[in-house]
Amino acid sequence: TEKVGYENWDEVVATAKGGTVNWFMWGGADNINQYVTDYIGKELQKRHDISLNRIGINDTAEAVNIVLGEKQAGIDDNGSVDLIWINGGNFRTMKQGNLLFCGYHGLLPNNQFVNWQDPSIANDFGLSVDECEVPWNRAQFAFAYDSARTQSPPKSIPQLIGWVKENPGAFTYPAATDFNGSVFIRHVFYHAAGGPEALLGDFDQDKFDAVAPKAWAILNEMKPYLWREGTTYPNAIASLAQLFANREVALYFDYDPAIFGINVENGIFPETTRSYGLDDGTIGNTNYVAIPYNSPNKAAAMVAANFILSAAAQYEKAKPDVWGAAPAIDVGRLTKEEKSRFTELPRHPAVIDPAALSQKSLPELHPDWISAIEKGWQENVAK
Amino acid sequence: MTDVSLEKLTKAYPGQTRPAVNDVSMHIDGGSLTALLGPSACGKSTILKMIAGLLPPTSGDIRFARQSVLQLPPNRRDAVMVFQNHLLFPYMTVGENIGFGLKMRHEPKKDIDRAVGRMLELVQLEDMGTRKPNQLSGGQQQRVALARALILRPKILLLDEPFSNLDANLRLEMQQLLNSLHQELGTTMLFVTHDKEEAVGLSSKIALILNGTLRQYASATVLYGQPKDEDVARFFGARNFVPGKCGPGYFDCALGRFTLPESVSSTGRLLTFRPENIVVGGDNILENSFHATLASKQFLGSQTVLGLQKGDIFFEALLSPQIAEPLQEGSTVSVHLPQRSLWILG
Amino acid sequence: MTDVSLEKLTKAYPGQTRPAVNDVSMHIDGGSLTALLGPSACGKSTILKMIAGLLPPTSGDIRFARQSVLQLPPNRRDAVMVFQNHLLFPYMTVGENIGFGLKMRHEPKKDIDRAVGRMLELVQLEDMGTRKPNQLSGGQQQRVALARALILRPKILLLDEPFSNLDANLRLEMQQLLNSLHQELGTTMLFVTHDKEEAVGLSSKIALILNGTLRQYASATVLYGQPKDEDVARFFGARNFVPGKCGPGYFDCALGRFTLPESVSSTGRLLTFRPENIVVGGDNILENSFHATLASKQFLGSQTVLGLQKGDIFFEALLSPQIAEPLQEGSTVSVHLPQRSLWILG
Amino acid sequence: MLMQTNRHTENSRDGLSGPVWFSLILLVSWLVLPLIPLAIWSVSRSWYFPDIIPSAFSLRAWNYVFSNTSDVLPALGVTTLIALCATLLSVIIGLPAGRALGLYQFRGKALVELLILAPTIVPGIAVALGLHVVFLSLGLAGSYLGVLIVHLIPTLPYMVLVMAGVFANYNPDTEAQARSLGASAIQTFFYVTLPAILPGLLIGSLFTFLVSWSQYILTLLIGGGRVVTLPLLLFNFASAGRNDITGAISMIYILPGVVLLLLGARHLTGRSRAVESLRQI
Amino acid sequence: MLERWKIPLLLSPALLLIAGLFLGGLFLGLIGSLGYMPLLGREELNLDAYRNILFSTGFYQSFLLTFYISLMSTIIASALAIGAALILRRHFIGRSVINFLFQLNLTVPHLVGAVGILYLFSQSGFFARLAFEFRLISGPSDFPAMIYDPLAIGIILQYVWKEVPFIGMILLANMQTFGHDYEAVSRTLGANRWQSFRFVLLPLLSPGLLAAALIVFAFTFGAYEIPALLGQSYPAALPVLAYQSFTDVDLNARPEALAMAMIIALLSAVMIFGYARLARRYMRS
Ligand SMILES: Nc1ncnc2c1ncn2[C@@H]1O[C@H](COP(=O)(O)OP(=O)(O)OP(=O)(O)O)[C@@H](O)[C@H]1O
Ligand SMILES: Nc1ncnc2c1ncn2[C@@H]1O[C@H](COP(=O)(O)OP(=O)(O)OP(=O)(O)O)[C@@H](O)[C@H]1O
Ligand SMILES: [Mg+2]
Ligand SMILES: [Mg+2]
Repeated sequence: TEKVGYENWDEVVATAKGGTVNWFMWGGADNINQYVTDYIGKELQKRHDISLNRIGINDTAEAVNIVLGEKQAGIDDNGSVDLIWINGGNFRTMKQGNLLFCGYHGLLPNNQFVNWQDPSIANDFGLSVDECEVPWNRAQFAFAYDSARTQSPPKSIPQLIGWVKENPGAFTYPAATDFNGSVFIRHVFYHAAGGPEALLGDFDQDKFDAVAPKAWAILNEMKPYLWREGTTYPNAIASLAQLFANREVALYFDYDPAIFGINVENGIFPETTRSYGLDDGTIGNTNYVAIPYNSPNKAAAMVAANFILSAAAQYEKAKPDVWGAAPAIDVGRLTKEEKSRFTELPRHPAVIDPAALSQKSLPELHPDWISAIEKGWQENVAK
Repeated sequence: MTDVSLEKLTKAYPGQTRPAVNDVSMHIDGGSLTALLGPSACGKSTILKMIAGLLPPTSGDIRFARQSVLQLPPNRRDAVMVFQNHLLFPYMTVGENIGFGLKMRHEPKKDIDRAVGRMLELVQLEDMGTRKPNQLSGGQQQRVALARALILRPKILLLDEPFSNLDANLRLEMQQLLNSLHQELGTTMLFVTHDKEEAVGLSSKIALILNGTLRQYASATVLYGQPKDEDVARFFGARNFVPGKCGPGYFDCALGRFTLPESVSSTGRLLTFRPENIVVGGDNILENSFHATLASKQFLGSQTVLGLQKGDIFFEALLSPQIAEPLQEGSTVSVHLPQRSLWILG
Repeated sequence: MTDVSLEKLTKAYPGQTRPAVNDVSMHIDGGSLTALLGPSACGKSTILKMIAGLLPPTSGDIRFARQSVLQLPPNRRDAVMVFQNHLLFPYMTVGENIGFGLKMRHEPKKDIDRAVGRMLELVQLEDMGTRKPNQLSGGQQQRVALARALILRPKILLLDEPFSNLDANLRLEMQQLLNSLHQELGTTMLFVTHDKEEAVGLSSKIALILNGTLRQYASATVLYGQPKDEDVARFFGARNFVPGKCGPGYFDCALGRFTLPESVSSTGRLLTFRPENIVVGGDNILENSFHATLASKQFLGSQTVLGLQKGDIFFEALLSPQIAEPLQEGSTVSVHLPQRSLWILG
Repeated sequence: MLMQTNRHTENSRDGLSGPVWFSLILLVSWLVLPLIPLAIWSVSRSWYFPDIIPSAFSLRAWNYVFSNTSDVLPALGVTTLIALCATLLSVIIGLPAGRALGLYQFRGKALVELLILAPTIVPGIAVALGLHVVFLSLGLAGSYLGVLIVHLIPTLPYMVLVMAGVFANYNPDTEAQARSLGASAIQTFFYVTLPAILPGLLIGSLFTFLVSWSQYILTLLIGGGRVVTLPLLLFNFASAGRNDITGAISMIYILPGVVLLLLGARHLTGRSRAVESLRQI
Repeated sequence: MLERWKIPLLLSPALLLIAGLFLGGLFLGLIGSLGYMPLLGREELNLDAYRNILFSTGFYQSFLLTFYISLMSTIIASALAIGAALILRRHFIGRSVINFLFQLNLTVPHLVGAVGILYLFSQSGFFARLAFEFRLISGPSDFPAMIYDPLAIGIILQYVWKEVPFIGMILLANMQTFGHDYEAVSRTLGANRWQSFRFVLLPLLSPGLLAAALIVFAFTFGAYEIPALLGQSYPAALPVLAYQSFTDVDLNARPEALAMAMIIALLSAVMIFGYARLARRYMRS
């Protein structure tokens, strides 16, 4: 803890007092914005005299690019970003470029609630977290359908393949350039590989070459039965949501099941939307907040990160009318009282029970694998 | 040879109370060269624009070869107009400007180039074909505008002050150019000018417009010698008006009694005689002669104006400078008004 | 009273081989009214623009009251120019156009309005103050441009063809306006014209420009009666040139031997005499008389041109129409060249 | 200078023919049509195939927009201010350049044109990062001033090119005439040049304003999140498929432009100068 | 007079700004594209990124698509704008209203317009719903694909939608400065309506039109949002391609992203150069 420059948590809190945290995060959901600004922001102000400044962005890469530019310009201690909602590739980019402030977990009192033994928390897309970020949410891929229109949605990848052929035009997935599209393709990839186990760890060209053709064959086989005969794929998950909402396709999926409930609440999805996981499991991940190396308000950012890990903040976030996101902390480590508050939380009917979902959880791949799969899809399927 | 006739042509610009052109009717013979003459703002340009089809008349009709053309767009009238302010296309070279009309007729490029070359020569701008209009002097621009119209050899040619920026020699040459074209093609030409000499020198018939109305439409000699009324006479440079009374064959006034030529009606009350027709300083005492005082003398180039006074009556005479030279200001001179120079206004 | 002098003024437009203005030196007296006369494209406008400071000379100097003004921007020269093509500001009313210069001087609005009102009256556009320039006739626009300059009562007034669109009567009135202003203020005025009569009528001294060079700078009578060379003579309307040989006090040529006035040098080889000074049809046989055939006759309004032929020599005479009338084309007439009308060119 | 002697008002006679009206209406509806669903969406809760009108209405989007969380109102002020300042600066910097390009022929003109056009040509992201570095080094990043200056880069080309177009048909002799009538260079500009180029200048300013007004990536990068403008808020929702909030913010977005247009429309289209047409031409 | 210094003086503020800031940024982009990444400890320059791009067929397909989109958008928008300007400068009842509506979308950002277009023209959009209502189609998939389609109809529709008022306004402003006189002259010289438009009005308009069209072309060639939102996934428009590599998780892909941007810049510069030349020659002769 010496290397981060603070002796103990009190010192951090004292330093943080009166500070500001510029938190860059995706800003496309009003409920999340409200949660962050109105709840976390107010609490931080109240408890620690910290003002939280939420900056909505379209794409996390934009924030990463700001830090990158600052590093190139030699702005090493006065950056504009204090906290980023991040995971996966963007985390990797920042780590690769030494853009992160690391090694402070020991300072955070609420770090005790995080189960760092869980590989899906200790690794962000297969990349070791290394005390460079703090978990915020857990998410697991799930499918959604309109129960009023579709009676029996496919419950596994093989079923899906058959279902797509029986229901031509009723399914599509976003292109690999989209985060969610890429996850879907990985599910097919796992299926082709007979499970994720063989693919874990660092990228291996031989293994890839063995599996990839099979995966491409499956996807290409589906292609003529996809929406628009597979001539094109939605560019973004938002487009898929629109297609689903407008009944152009029958299935929707998302890395964050909470979104199903949010979309229903926002009137985007029909009330009869229901969701489910796959029998052969779905990929889960954790998303985090990270502090850039050049944040001028690291102490305040740490206090914010610590607060995010608190039972109260995680509980508020888990409320279905607030966000409905699954907690990143290990609820089992909480007091009984707190624990029961979590378990008694009502669930939005459109959102699958996270506990049930997480029983069949698949790990994420290393970003190098993901890059290779995305490139391979572009070249073998998209064309 | 297309004749043009205007029938009760009237134009009131919106928001103006007095019409700019008021009830003008005239017939212009096919193949004639007619001048629209008048002072500034009398409505000349307005008439021309209506004939060209650029301005709809408020009322009245315009006929080419007895056909009303009011419904025809300008390009279907075969009446080409040269504007008072040139309006050369600024982005085209001089040559392109001149060839514009031919290009519109889809003539082959080679023919256009040849015609433009010839035209440039005729208006004495041989080397200027590739210049832009803004690199020309005022007179050169005017010649380009003229050439741009002449090259089309239209049935009807409308010229608005085509020579106002040209010196006398050049003007003469351009007028000859017009004349030869006119003779060759039988184009009906109508040209606007404020300069009576120009109108007289060029045209067979002159329409005098004053204040939007047609005041007299006749040949130059008639307009000079036998003006219809005082306004017309004044416009044509008459300065000498002596009130008096007519008797049979004579006119009595403060200058004395003058015998009138037979052709002159003896009913009016105003005697007029043109300054250039007065004989001053002759020795022989003839009929219609008297003495007057030479009040002033002004050299005008090819003529000299004498201001003469007899009693209350002041009048002017124009003499060749040579003859005027020996006459002394203040002296008494003999004045003779030749019988044929007298004219009586109503 | 600012005098203006041009010193070896030369202007070559970029890309042109021949300079538009070539080595012109002249001195214009303070308070004088001088004409720059010359045919189209001789460089008149160019000279004016250089004096106004709108065009930098290629070489040479311009001095106002002996001070070089080359470094002064146009608005600091107190030399106001009226452009040949009016250049009224299209989005301002006529009144605003005329008041523009005063407004630039931050005069109080009330004074401006009063001055504009007066100016409008003087140029006879009383009711047009609120119109836009494009609602005026050509001549009206020209008057607005004139008024816009006159209202400033500048030390130096530069006028480029200020009357080209005005009829004779109006021109006269405008000239009188100029003249009165001139007398009242002692403004040094330089005005460009292509019309020798206008130059003669208005100005005390005339600078004749031909092809960019100053050819003669003298009073009107000198230019008419004693031109420096054939070009100058021709520009001033001389048509009659008879080659021959000088002797002491006389000139021998195909028309006969003519006695010269004493003032004329007897060295040149070309006799000239002005058409308007020829006496035709007199009966008395005087010195310097001969007979010729009347080849043609053309009425020009206030004068008539006679074409006369003797042997190979053709010459023209200008007569008052009255005198010319009885003369028959084809007949033989007596011709007298008064001694004082003879001039010998080098 | 050309005198428009032929203009005249013949309003009553100068109607449009049937087919012309038809195509005009078609064009204009096509221009307005996409804005209508945005307006409806802002008050709808659920509007999906095959509903022609929304199946449920709600003011939720507006509530959000006017809430403190959304930051929309302060952002509106910031955006307007920056756009106005950027416009003013563009005029000051771009007008002279437009004049040079429109009025004169000179060597290297094509190169200059290309250089000025470059910011519109090069995809934003390519330079954005480099620009970010440049601005950081100049110490301009993260400030309103920095954002204002960086906005000039995409706005300037619009101003310069529009003004070059205007000046190409401009007669500088009128300026000479004004100078000769005693106007100083500055007076000449304000009394003669400015009125003559005003329609073009307004257009150029309008475009400049709009470019700044909808600038996203440069504002984000250079502003570093400290300068929050409307597009930053809007684009989040637009790309997230939140049509209701997008619609609501869009309505606010259109507002100042509408005001501006209402104020400027007279000048833009020349109604004030009574542009009249010749009936048959 | 300062004749000689006038032009540089007039140009210098704009050039200084653009050269100083923009070229600075561009230069950093350029060296980045050559693999200069001190961040990752790489300081030597190479052309690998360019080689990779220029050897992939996808790049050329994207280029063609982008070119096609820009060209079509520019041409259609210019043509419609000319037509609209010709009508709007005339006098007619209701002109001011039409005028206002004509300019209404100027203030709307492209992205927002795209949302509107998407709603109107997608297979489940307003027109599809109308068709469904009147039983012309039995479901969204029967409606012709105009969004995410290979012909990029949706993108072009959006660009045209946004740029017609833009060009139209420039033209109207231009027309105002020279009035009707030149056309009148040409009519008496025998030009019919079309000729007087083609040979007189158009050349007079051409500086403004060219400038406007240039901006539109450049903009559409370099813009990312619209093709990202309305375009098909493959081939993607060049800027989308560039953006994708930009947000690539791997920092090592940066040079490629920057190289792509440089190539786009170079290509559009070349095209614009050629276009301006051609157009200028064609329009004014
Ligand atoms: N901007 C220019 N560029 C090149 N040459 C020019 C330019 N302006 C005038 N010239 C040329 O310079 C010469 C003199 O022009 P200037 O305008 O001075 O003539 P001017 O005496 O005023 O003639 P005019 O009576 O016809 O107006 C002409 O040959 C003309 O073609
Ligand atoms: N567009 C217009 N709007 C209103 N009045 C006009 C318009 N054009 C001309 N007038 C007026 O109509 C009258 C006649 O103008 P016109 O141009 O026909 O005169 P003109 O005889 O050609 O005169 P000039 O010799 O001065 O050119 C003038 O009083 C003028 O002010
Ligand atoms: Mg006129
Ligand atoms: Mg001139």
